[in-house]
Amino acid sequence: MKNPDTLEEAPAIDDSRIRLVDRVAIRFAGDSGDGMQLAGTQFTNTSAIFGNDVSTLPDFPAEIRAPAGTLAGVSGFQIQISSDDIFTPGDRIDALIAMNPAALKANLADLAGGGILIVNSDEFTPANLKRAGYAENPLESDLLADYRVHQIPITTHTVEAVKEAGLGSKESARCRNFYALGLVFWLYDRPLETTQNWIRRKFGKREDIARANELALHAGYNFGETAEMFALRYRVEPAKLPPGRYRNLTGNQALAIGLVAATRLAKKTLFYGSYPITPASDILHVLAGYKHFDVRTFQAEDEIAAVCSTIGAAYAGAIGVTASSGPGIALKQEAIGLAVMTELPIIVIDVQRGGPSTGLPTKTEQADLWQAIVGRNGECPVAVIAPMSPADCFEAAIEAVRIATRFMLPVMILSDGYIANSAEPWRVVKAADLAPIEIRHATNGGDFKPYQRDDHGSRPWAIPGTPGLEHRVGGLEKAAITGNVSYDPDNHQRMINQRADKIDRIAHEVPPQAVFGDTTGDLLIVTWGGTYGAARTATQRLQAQGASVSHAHLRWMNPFPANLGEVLGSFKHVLVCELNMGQLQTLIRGRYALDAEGLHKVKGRPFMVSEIVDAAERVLKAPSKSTGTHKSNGGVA
Amino acid sequence: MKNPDTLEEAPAIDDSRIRLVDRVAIRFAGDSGDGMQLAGTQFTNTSAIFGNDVSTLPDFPAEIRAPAGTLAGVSGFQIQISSDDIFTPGDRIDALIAMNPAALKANLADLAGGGILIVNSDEFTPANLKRAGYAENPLESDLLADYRVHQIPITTHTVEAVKEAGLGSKESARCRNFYALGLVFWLYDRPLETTQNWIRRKFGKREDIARANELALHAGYNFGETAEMFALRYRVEPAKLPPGRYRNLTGNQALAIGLVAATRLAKKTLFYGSYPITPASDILHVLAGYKHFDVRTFQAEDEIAAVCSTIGAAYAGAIGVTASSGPGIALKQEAIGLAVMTELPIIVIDVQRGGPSTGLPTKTEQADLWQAIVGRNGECPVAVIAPMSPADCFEAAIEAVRIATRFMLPVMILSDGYIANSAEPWRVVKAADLAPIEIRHATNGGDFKPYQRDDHGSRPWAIPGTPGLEHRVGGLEKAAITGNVSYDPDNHQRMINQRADKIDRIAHEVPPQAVFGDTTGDLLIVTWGGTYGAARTATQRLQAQGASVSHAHLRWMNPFPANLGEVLGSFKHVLVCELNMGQLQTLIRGRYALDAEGLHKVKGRPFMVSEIVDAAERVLKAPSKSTGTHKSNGGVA
Amino acid sequence: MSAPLTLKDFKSDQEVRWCPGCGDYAILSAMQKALADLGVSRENTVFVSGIGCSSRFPYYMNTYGFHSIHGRAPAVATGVKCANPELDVWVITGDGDGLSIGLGQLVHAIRRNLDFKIILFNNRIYGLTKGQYSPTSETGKVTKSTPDGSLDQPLNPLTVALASGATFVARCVDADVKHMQEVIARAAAHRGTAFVEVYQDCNVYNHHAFEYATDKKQRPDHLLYLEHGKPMVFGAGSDRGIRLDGLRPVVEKLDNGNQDGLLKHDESVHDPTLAMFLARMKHPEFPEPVGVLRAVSAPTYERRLMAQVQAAVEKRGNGDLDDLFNSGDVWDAK
Amino acid sequence: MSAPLTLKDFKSDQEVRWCPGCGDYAILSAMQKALADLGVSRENTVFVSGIGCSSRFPYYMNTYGFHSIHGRAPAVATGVKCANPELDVWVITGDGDGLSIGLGQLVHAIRRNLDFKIILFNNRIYGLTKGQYSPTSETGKVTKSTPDGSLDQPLNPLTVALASGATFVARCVDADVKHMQEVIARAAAHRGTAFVEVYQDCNVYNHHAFEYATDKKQRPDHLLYLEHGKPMVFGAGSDRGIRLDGLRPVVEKLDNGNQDGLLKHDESVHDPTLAMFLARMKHPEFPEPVGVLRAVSAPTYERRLMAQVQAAVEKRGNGDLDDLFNSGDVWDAK
Ligand SMILES: Cc1ncc(C[n+]2csc(CCOP(=O)(O)OP(=O)(O)O)c2C)c(N)n1
Ligand SMILES: Cc1ncc(C[n+]2csc(CCOP(=O)(O)OP(=O)(O)O)c2C)c(N)n1
Ligand code: SF4
Ligand code: SF4
Ligand SMILES: [Mg+2]
Ligand SMILES: [Mg+2]
Repeated sequence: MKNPDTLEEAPAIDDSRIRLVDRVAIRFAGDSGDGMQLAGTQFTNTSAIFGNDVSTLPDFPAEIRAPAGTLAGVSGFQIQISSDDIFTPGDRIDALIAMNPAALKANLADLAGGGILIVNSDEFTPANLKRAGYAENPLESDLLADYRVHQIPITTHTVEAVKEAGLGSKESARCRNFYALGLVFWLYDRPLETTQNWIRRKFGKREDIARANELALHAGYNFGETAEMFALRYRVEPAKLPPGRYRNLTGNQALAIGLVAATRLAKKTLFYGSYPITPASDILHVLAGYKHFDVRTFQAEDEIAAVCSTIGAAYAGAIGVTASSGPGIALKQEAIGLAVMTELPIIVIDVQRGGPSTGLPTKTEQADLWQAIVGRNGECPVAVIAPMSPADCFEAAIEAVRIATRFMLPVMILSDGYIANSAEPWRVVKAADLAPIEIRHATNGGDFKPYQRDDHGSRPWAIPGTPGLEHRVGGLEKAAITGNVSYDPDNHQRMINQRADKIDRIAHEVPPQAVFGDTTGDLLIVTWGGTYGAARTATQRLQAQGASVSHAHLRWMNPFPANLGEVLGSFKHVLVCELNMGQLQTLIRGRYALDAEGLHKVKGRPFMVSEIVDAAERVLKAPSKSTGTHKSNGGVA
Repeated sequence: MKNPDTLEEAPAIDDSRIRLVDRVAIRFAGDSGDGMQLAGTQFTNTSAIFGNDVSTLPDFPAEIRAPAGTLAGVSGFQIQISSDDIFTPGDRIDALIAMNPAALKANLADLAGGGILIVNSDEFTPANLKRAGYAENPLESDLLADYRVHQIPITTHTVEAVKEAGLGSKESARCRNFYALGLVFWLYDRPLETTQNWIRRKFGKREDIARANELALHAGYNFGETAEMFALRYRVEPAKLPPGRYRNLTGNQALAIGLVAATRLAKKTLFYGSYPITPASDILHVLAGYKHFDVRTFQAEDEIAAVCSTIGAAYAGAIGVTASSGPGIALKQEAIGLAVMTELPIIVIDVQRGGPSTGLPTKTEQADLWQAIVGRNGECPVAVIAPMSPADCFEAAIEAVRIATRFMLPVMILSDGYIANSAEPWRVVKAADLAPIEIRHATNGGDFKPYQRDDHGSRPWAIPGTPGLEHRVGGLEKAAITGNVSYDPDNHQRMINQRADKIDRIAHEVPPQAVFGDTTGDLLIVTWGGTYGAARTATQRLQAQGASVSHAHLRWMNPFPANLGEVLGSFKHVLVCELNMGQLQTLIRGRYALDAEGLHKVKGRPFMVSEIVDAAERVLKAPSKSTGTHKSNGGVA
Repeated sequence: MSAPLTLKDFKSDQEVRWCPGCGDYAILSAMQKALADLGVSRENTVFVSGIGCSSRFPYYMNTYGFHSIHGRAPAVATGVKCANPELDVWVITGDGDGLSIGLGQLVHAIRRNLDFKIILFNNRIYGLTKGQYSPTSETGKVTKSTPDGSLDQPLNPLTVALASGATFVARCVDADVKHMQEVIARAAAHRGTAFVEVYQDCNVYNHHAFEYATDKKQRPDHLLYLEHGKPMVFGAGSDRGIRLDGLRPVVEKLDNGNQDGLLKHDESVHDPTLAMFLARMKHPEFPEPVGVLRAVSAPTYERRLMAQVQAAVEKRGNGDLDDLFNSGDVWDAK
Repeated sequence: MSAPLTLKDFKSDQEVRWCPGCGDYAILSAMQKALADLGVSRENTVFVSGIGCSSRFPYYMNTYGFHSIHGRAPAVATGVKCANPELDVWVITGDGDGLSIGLGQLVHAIRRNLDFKIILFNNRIYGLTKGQYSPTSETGKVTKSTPDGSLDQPLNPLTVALASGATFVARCVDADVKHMQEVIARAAAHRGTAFVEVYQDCNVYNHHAFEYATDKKQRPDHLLYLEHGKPMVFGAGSDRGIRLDGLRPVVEKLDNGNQDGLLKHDESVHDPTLAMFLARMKHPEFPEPVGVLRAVSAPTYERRLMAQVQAAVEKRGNGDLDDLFNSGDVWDAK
């Protein structure tokens, strides 16, 4: 085995074996302890830096460590890389790396026919096969006949390769994810440099581990090069991304950075009060590292305290932000009502996961839309924005802060587990290019009226410490203008109207609804949030087939853009695709009294492009607008 | 002054002065300390026992005791009595008893022109006038020119009348509500007996107080008889109620009694876990007195503990019930999701009040419909029933328990502050006439499957203590059949469908939607909950005018009755009247893609009949189905 | 500088809406007087409350005020203090608000030692919802919700505060306004969470619950006025004292006023044993201590938070957005 | 009667999904063994938990089980016991579940003295959410959410339980399975709320947090095994003991094993001062007590509730629906 030090540059390429392809989707799968998330992330970063567009889908179990070798313990990471714009991690995968029988069993169905299957044959022991629920060894059956199977004793190779680093046998075997990664790097003709740097940075203090991982990485790469096991290699050329500097961001990272940026743009302090919950906790973890931006993070004792502290911070003049997932947002609703009544600007992030109840904590879903828009007592409107992709979270955070402070109300950001954890390239912006967020606090001006509205319909933000503005707010209905407690019937109606009116005004502040494709036609596909990518790709595919299909993706969920009714009305059919049982669909029908159809899925997974294409084709074949097949609100069809 | 003991029988009536009328609406108004709720309740009971149909509207301040004499401290009680069926306390009042200037100021606007106004002139002192915000004394101005004003020094008369009872002067003056009541009894020709009995029961132990109140009552009555101040008296003949025994019930009382009945019908124990909140607390107070029915009441430390204890009780085999108002229901939502996931039968009562946030705690509103049906994380359906009147709460409670136990899911009962506190005659049923609620618990039968469904789609209710049925439930997604934790994508979809399916099946268990009036026509007025009465009366009035108007009142809000779409589709216009900004309207539009219009009001008060009549007439005049004038979900027009 | 503020300056323009005779009035004026005496500024003072009769308090103070939701005032106040540590923040809560629904918020705020003052109005009843038993109601309490008597053991507010690590714990009674003002002033001077229980009469739903402690005649026999460093003496003629017997307090009749061997109060000892055991002294067995049970110094949450921010800035420089945007693995597309 | 149940009979058919090496395994088998030894029936036993790694516990017990929501297990268990007082109910919670979000539920359940047993798995970290600091983490704890160290003072679970009026309070460590079984058996025998803290190792996010107490060599020096009525002695050769100095404990080196003057443990004394002060003994200054700190008897909530029901039936007769319907002012319409 060659000394990896001499291998710093990629070995000369035998170009004849490399086939150029537009895009390829790969999935690393193994036990939770196998380091698959790491391998996937490294492949992603390398490809992104190489210049591809990338889209990822991590998928891990809810247990910290489910029993080794079981189906419950399988952890997967899917990446699609492309020389074009892509919007999804891919419906089917072109290559699967299965580190044990359970990983094979859990993932094989997604591998395209004729796809590459790399298995770690060391792990196909009778005990592991049994744990995975295989009655016979699939490697010895014809179950895999459709695939290009490569059985490699990855563990054995790895242990052998890293010997000179002097680790124990258990630690040596742990390097096998880098071996697998090295092999896949070879197969897809990627440079090793990014990962090598990462290893150095990460394990700098443990030279032996760093060395072993490097050795494993190179051993995998070299195995590909020398074993003549693979007839072909593939290369995906860099995408023609708009020029600029890029970095990969997950949705949670992008939200954190966006919030810091927004706060700076507003010349404010960021207060972040939160209680840990999957998949929102990472926002807290990231923000806790930004104290030098005067970010003040507060891990509260529960979600109620988290949101209440946020309201207190907003009252005292900070940008107050709280985040949770579905069950935690449910707990925050009473207090969000208080922020609505006191008209204080707070940001509430809901990183949605599978529900109801504790549900599927690590899986994605879009079933909190109703909860966000109308799930509180009384007439209690908040503004709701749903970022459409991981990188879009940056922009959404800034917009949320801008709207919250301008209209003095809570803004909810509806992210989801898919957006939160998957990564995509984000074009680095220049701070100086971002529009400042102007905030005018009330100042002492004689007779202060805490509920006197400005030309946005907003009441003044008067913060404690300002002489002359002493006033009292609270959750009882407020008298218009003075803000005193009022039980007056007409005042109540007036205030309810004024709070609603602020939401309506936002519709004129946000961009009108855009349409991808013709603005009139047979079918408009409507989506929101993380379903953007699959729907956009499906629309492209349908348009390429000549179908009269367009796509409208909503970002502001409350209010809807002012022109949405018009947009929807210009198509014969409207198909709302969402990862729930018809929540946006019902709202659109309710709002525009229009027979929108729906494609619904609640399987803890994003849409596949093909699912949307199929549904669209079905709708297009229908003779006319089909009559509503709606069932009760519990189960809209 | 005569000895009241000799007055046990009503004095001979000078019939020539008595005018027969069909219905009359009266309001007692005074300071919170004036005992107006008591006077109102006595007038109601007497009239009900006399045989009238009655409908009441109590209205009291949120403070325990706001400062005496101020507008904030005014407490009112309105009663309409009728010789016909009536459904509302009346839009305008025929007589107002104002015990002080603030009561006059707060209530005068509702007095019909030419109406009777009785004021306690003793209280029209400069200080009280100032507290009420009167610049000049209205009794000396021409502000009251339109009314038949009777100034009576009620306090002076009372103190004088009760002298012989030997109370102190403060206590003597406290009897003035009985004086006023006696006077009104005379005016409307009611017997004193019921109130006299009540006084004896209530103050039995304080002979002096009992005596004083009796003296005051009779003094008021006699003043009417002798003073010649009133040109006419009025009599409302008994209504032709269906024969049977009657008693007056408020909605909260009826819920409590209905729950006890349901539990007995199911041969179960009632567990009631609740945390006090206006206007739901009385249910707890009433149930706490029913321990001899094996009712186990539990005042929890908060709403979350209340609902969770209820879930635990249901798990252990009791009928578990919890209640709150809007803010408390918001807090319960996370746990309601747990009951949905574990498929346990609990009853959640939401006695709605003005919102959002703390809002208007003592005022009525119907703005928690969305919260009830869709206000939780994930796809989390519960069944929702809304009683239409105080007495209907009895039936609704029984139905809720029946459906919850049959379908193994939470049922929410949406009451409101108006229904909860106002009273109407309830026709006493015989226990033997009520259909039993059959509950079959799982019993040991070999291989127990906790999520195997029966022909209602329900899982078995297997209660701890039963050998062989040991099983585990929880909030993580359950595997179909076995109930084990499952993260399987297809299983998740399947379970979501099955939970929704149960709701859909209920639609076939509940009565089809009935229509009052023709089943096809120009306009269908749609209502739910406490707006029933005003809409029914309005419809009667419109029909009498020859308009093609019918009325459909919904009781089951989720699911909608199976035939609702058909019913709605048979009218040119649909007008949804509700005390919110369009929640049912949006759900109906969303479900049936039909351009239902809306009449919305959020003033902490029920609809007036005239408001609905006016809205209906406007709609009928419109050329055709008007296009949706909907605004954002925050503020549906 | 403008003229010093008086009690009147701390009165808001809102009508006070408690029942006539409610103990809340006394607390309100003690607070207004104490703040005037302390010379604090209105604009720097914030009252945060939950829900309950007691929680209406902020409306009547001519300062900043936040009448929040049931039980959550300490959390709201936490946000206020983290956003602006310079403000003087008071939390007003009741026995239901603070010890029932809001117990978690109360305890966690205390253990963080945020620099705000918590006044808990203990009337041993839910006033605003018209008279249900509360977490401080005695077992067996007959109320609307417990016609046969309540079943739970009461919580002792001072014990709860001490178990949460409160750095300042005190008690006073609504009927002794002067003493209440002193206690308020002491709380105001404390750096960190100050917890003050006030015995408050709800004369509508739980009248005379504390008569033994408020009635002028009975008071001396039933209250132990604590003074730092002084022996624990009480009784009409200062004729009785508290002695330690192993781990238990004993009431001792003083021999001719001889105070030798009596327990001396030490509010500043770090170990909370003494304070805990004072907190547990209950009528009628013992006189009930009023005054400051514990006052120890410890760094506050918000100061330490700001120190972390400061340290981060010192170490990494004042955060620069462009640095933040460009951190991690970046690459250029042309 | 069928054959007595064994440890195996209490294992459910579900795969145990904790990390290899997690302290939860030891607690699980101690519980299974203890229940088998106690001879309880599976069908009468109910485990109720919240959310957290620890709260997965019920899935692994072949009894009735309820994995509820975060922090609310005591409330769910309250309903179970009120509906059916005959059941043996165990509440499983974690330091986050029970002391953070669920503190209110925990304290209020304890003060009611419901007859169930609470086992709090204290690993001083949030395990399931991957390692944030918890209410029992030491101040300055560096975790994912507190890269610069946490700021709050930790709560002491035993102090919290005692301040809530717990009638039974105990502690044990995951590494001493035999002692843990004994404690579990004692808890099971108690009538009323039993509160047991278990030091539990989260070997992924907070490994060795309790090494001083679990490591075989260090254990004798750092743990004080409490025995009712016995002097408090600890150390490898039982060479040290605890003496009282005023209100404070002192460690004393024993003179030739002479135990005179040492504090004697009394778990049954009603005044909680001793238990409170044992609870506050902290490593490294003191050995930490394990075993039963307090066990006193008091009527349970559900028994008293049932007694009220009984009394009502006796007084008013078994409720009759027709009587109920016809009560109040009724009248007849013809
Ligand atoms: C979420 C919620 N639950 C319940 C209530 C009803 N409620 C208002 S105040 C209160 C209790 C108040 O008791 P306490 O804190 O002792 O205050 P007091 O009125 O006695 O001063 C309750 C239960 C509410 N407003 N909000
Ligand atoms: C309402 C809600 N908030 C937050 C969470 C996320 N969550 C799950 S477990 C947990 C903490 C668990 O800590 P602990 O109780 O100490 O249990 P451990 O995992 O350490 O055994 C949190 C915050 C949740 N599931 N539900
Ligand atoms: S009800 Fe009690 S606590 Fe509330 S204002 Fe009246 S007297 Fe005070
Ligand atoms: S994360 Fe910690 S507590 Fe949770 S299972 Fe793993 S070792 Fe145990
Ligand atoms: Mg109180
Ligand atoms: Mg833990």
